[in-house]
Amino acid sequence: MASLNDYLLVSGLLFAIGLAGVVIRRNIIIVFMCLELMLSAANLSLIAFSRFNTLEGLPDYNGQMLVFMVIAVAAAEVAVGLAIIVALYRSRQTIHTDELTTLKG
Amino acid sequence: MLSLIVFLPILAFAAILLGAPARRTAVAAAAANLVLGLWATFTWKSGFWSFSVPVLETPSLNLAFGMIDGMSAVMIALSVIVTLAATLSSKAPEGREKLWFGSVLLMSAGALGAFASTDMFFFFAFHELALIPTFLMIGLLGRGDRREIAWKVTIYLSLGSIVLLAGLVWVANLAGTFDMPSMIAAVSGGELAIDPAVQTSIAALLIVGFGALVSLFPFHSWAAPAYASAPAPIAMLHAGVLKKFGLYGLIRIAVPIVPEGMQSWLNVLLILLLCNLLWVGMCTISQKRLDAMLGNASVMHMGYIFLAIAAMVVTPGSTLGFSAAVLLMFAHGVSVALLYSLADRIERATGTLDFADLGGLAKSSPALTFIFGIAAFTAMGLTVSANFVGEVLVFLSAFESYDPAAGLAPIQIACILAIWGVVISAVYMLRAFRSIFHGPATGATRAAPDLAVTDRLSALLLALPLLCIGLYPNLLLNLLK
Amino acid sequence: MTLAWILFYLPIVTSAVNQLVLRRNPVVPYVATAASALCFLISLVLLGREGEVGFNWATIGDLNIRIALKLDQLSTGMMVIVTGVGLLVHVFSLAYMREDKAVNRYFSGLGLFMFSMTGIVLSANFIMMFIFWELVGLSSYLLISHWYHKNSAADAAKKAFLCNRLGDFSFMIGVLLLWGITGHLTFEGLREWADGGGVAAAPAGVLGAAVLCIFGGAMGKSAQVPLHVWLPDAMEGPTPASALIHAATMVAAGVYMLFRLQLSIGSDAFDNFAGTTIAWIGGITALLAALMATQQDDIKRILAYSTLSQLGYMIMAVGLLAGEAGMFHLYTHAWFKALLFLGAGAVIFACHHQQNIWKMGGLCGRMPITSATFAAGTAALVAIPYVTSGFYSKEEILAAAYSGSTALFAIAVVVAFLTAFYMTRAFVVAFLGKSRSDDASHAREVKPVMWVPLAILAVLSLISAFLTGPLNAYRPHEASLIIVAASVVSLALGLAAGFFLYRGKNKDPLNIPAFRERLYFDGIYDNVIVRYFQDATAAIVHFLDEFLINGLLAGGAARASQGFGNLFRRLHGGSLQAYSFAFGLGVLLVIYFTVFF
Amino acid sequence: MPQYLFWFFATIMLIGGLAVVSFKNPVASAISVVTCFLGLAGLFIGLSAFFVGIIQILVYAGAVMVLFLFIIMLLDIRAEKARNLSWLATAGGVGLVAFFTIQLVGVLGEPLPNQQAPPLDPETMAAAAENFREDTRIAQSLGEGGLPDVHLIGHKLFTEYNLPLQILGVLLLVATVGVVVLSKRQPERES
Repeated sequence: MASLNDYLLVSGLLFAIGLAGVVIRRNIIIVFMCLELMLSAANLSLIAFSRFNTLEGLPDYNGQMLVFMVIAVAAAEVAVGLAIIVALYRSRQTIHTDELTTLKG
Repeated sequence: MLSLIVFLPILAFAAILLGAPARRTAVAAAAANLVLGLWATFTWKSGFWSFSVPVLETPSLNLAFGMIDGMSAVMIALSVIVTLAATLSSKAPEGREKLWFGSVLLMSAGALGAFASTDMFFFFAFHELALIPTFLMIGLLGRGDRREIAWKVTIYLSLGSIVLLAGLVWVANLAGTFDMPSMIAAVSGGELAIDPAVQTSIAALLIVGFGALVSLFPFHSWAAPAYASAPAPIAMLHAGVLKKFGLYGLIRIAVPIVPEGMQSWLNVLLILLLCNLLWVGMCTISQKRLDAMLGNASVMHMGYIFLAIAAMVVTPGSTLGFSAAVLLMFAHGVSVALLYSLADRIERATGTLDFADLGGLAKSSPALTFIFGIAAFTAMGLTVSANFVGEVLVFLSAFESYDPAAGLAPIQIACILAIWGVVISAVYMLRAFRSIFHGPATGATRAAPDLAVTDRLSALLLALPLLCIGLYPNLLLNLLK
Repeated sequence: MTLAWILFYLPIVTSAVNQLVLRRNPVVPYVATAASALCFLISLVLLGREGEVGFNWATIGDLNIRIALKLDQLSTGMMVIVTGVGLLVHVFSLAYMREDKAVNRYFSGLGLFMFSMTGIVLSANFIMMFIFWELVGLSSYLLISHWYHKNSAADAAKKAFLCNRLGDFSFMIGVLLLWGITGHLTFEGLREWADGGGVAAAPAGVLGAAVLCIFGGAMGKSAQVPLHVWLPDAMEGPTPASALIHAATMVAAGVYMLFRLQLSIGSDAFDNFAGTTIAWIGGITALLAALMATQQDDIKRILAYSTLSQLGYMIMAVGLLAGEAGMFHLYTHAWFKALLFLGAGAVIFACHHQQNIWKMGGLCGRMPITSATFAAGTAALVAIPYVTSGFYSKEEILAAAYSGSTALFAIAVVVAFLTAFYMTRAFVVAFLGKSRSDDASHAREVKPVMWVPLAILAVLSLISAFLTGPLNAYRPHEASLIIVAASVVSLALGLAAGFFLYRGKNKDPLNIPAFRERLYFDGIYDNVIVRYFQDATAAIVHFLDEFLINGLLAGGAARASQGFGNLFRRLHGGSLQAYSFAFGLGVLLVIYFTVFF
Repeated sequence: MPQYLFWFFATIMLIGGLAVVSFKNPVASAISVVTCFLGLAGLFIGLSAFFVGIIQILVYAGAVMVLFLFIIMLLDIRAEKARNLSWLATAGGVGLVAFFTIQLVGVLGEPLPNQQAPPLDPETMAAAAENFREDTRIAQSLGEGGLPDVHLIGHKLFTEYNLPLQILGVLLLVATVGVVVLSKRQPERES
């Protein structure tokens, strides 16, 4: 049986990979995917906690509720985010972050 | 009923926004306010004028107007006089009449509100209200580096206001009320005893806060460029009226409520005011333009009023310093407003304010020369002008505590040095008068037109109080009793 | 006492009406002259009256400053001088200023001056005196700058006002100190204080300092060294105004004020370092001015320096505790110096505004009346024994100096010699010999409206010493023989030297650049004090203000915040990766600090 | 779940994740994300979170990633020509990951409590049934020793988390509207 530590370790590694992707990659779509990875890594931790801390014999469904919410919000976020990317691409013809420097102060 | 005086300019402002003819509305409102304001000034003792509307239950906050003492009355008179003169004499650039006269009215309302408020919160808030049009007008319609100067003024005055706000909040917190008369009564009645150490801190905040608003050295470097750049009515209203807010606040709040704190800063205050008089005075001498010179001069003369405040601190029981300060505030406000309006007039007539380009204006514009002469000699404190009375009372108040056996106290030494300012102001004012009006005429001045009727009216409106009070100071001093 | 009020207000009311209502009306000069005549009559009526009348001017708590007219021997006597000379000058000006375009402004200025001078003379307290003290400065400024389009006149006016302001600075401090010591501002109060033994009880040093500071005011107004430089320059004004203001009355106000002070707090208060300093400054002024006068070519300037010198005499007398002698000399000097100035005015008028004595000459024959009156004035000034009023008053001063200090007595005798010398020089060069220019050769005797005042003054300058009783002037005891001898000898030497040295000369046989250049006072003031001590200091302070306060203090704070802003702006590179890196690093640091630290 | 299955799925997941970051071609990255999520779903199911696992596959691997692929296709994004990654960004990313990993190991270095998952055997299930009304499906299934995962989630969702659920619905609606607005072609601005 895998221990809680194992799950958390795997979840942490996935989060780290996502973080590295966000920092390293310049293609905004891939950056976006990496964000999804990070969210999922968090989801894994939540599910693991929910399983390893039972409540009256049953897994703690509050954790699973949270995961449910995260997935739903992530879906919405992806929809809006991708729409923004499309609009951005239309106006700038690029999705590379280093060419998108309008925010430069 | 004071609310009428305060809100009349705001109503006129609204009317202008809604499309009333700007200049006529402004002049009408200012003239009506002059009548009302002078009436209020001469009958301030009657309760008729007080007004109060509750705004908040806890902490108890009232929109309250009233005449706390003669100083409020005199300041209101100053405001209405200068406002009318500013609207009468100024000429808005094409297409900007709404902004121009609206700002003047708003500033007037702010100043009147601040001087009429008995409540500390609104006292502060009205002043801030008046600063907004100041910034706007300097930034939009100023001369020279207007953006930079507007920023400079904004930053200086806002920082001053913030420091001031901290001090005021502290005071209000200790007193448990925003109502200034009851605060003062509590202190003099002994119910409110503030710890001396706390008083020292509060006094420092108030001196720095109010001082920055009054361009006390070393917070003075905003004033001269601002007045040189600001459109004439703004310079008149700010230098003449709004700047007095800081002095008014020091006299109204700092001196009665934290006397021991002020006492502990006395020597610092004396040094700073001497810097105002002598240091800034020397700066004034080396100015090459009339507007820059007037800006520095008005900073310099603040020193005398601070000297009166110092005298109030030294001799708490006496009313001499108080009367001197109020009289000088009035006199300085009116004379500075007159000078700015005439300087503006000179610039409109000749196109320059550079001493090197001017000269011999007395030949083409005798009326202007006459009025400017009155203004200039008044500003340098020549006798039979209100400024002289103010200055001599200031000096007397500084010497009131003199004990020949004990020798000269710091305030007397400061006073003696301060009198040197009289010489300095004569130097620069005479130079200015000499180089503008005397000597052979130059190209710029040869065909300059003399004062028009409205110019004369506004100049008279300002010059008459100066002369009347100079000839018979009891006219104003009786109001202070 | 209504008369006193009329006397006080009449000139200013006339002046205001002239300037504001009548404006360019040609009747203005006559109105002004009529008013001054009325004032003179009132002064005569008021002679010998005593009393005080006034109203509260500024009242604050216990302090009550009054505008009060004080009538006593001193003030009524002085009023006769002021209004008398004033009236004659008004009459003289009617002709002298007839051609001037701004004649109305001139007469308004004279009215303002008469008002202010009346105020000084009748004032009952120091504040009121100070008010009018400055007002005469203003009217003097206005009259000197009458021809303002000339740069020299405009500069002279400015200089005069500034020198007076310097004096006023000191005067104000003196008044404050005196108020601090005695608690009184009124002359009456001061006298009561002094009678009550206040002088002995007061700390002597402070009292002396107060007296000296007040004397500083007199130094400005009466043009004592080192503030004397404005008076010669003030000759840029119209000559009648010079006669009234810068010779007879205003410049004497310093002496009047000192004597007023001496009467109030008593001579004892002067009997210390203050009195000595005053006497010495007076003596030095008398000597230096006389020396400078010997080498001037402008007739008005010669008279101006002689005025300085005579004022020095008066001040010296006051300093030597002989105020009566000073006042007596003031009284006689007013008449004969006004005469000399008006005479010079007549000469200048006749010579088409030629003021250089070397361009005159031979006027004796062409302008007999003027020459005769000028001679009378000269005689009074050089103090021809027993027949001129100047002799009697000068003897008193010499007597005071003789009993006071030998050195000052010697100076006074030398000054008497120099006076005789330079006045003889002026008279010989300008009036005797033959004409040295067209202007002079075309000169013709002036009209009666001008020479009648001259004649009246000429009579007065001869006999005024005998009119002291009716005119309420001060006149102390007679002088001793030794002094008469000294003054007669110096007079004879001076007359002889002046006459023989300058008779028939076409140019100055003496050339002493130091005296001609006024002992370099003006040069030093303009080039050193004004240029370096004032303008350069002002420029340096202005620079420091810009640099230190505006640049470093305020600007430094501004630049510091701007710098920080720029620093943080760098971080806003617009790079998403950088943001996310910073964000991730921040999160990790938070974890580090919460978990591991 | 047996240990080896855990490592199996974990490995799939981590390799998928690494592939997302390292592939040049966005399509390949998207496929890798799907792979990663499949592994993740396996882990979820292994943790008895059947419903969430299924959702993960349906929503994420199915809908979301298809959306990604759509966009990639729509924008016609090619693989990056050269891997012109800035070494600074790479170093930053790697450093960050290293730092994170060290912290992770530091935290997880000592075993947490509850190392073993509590058993979900029929006895515990039956005991848990007492908290539910007898006549409900949940009580019945529990009493039979099963774990009615979907029912339990539904119960929770529509009782305790009803309000958040509604808000979530509104959020999704807003997102839909927003997406429609955003992807509408902007009319050319006059100027």
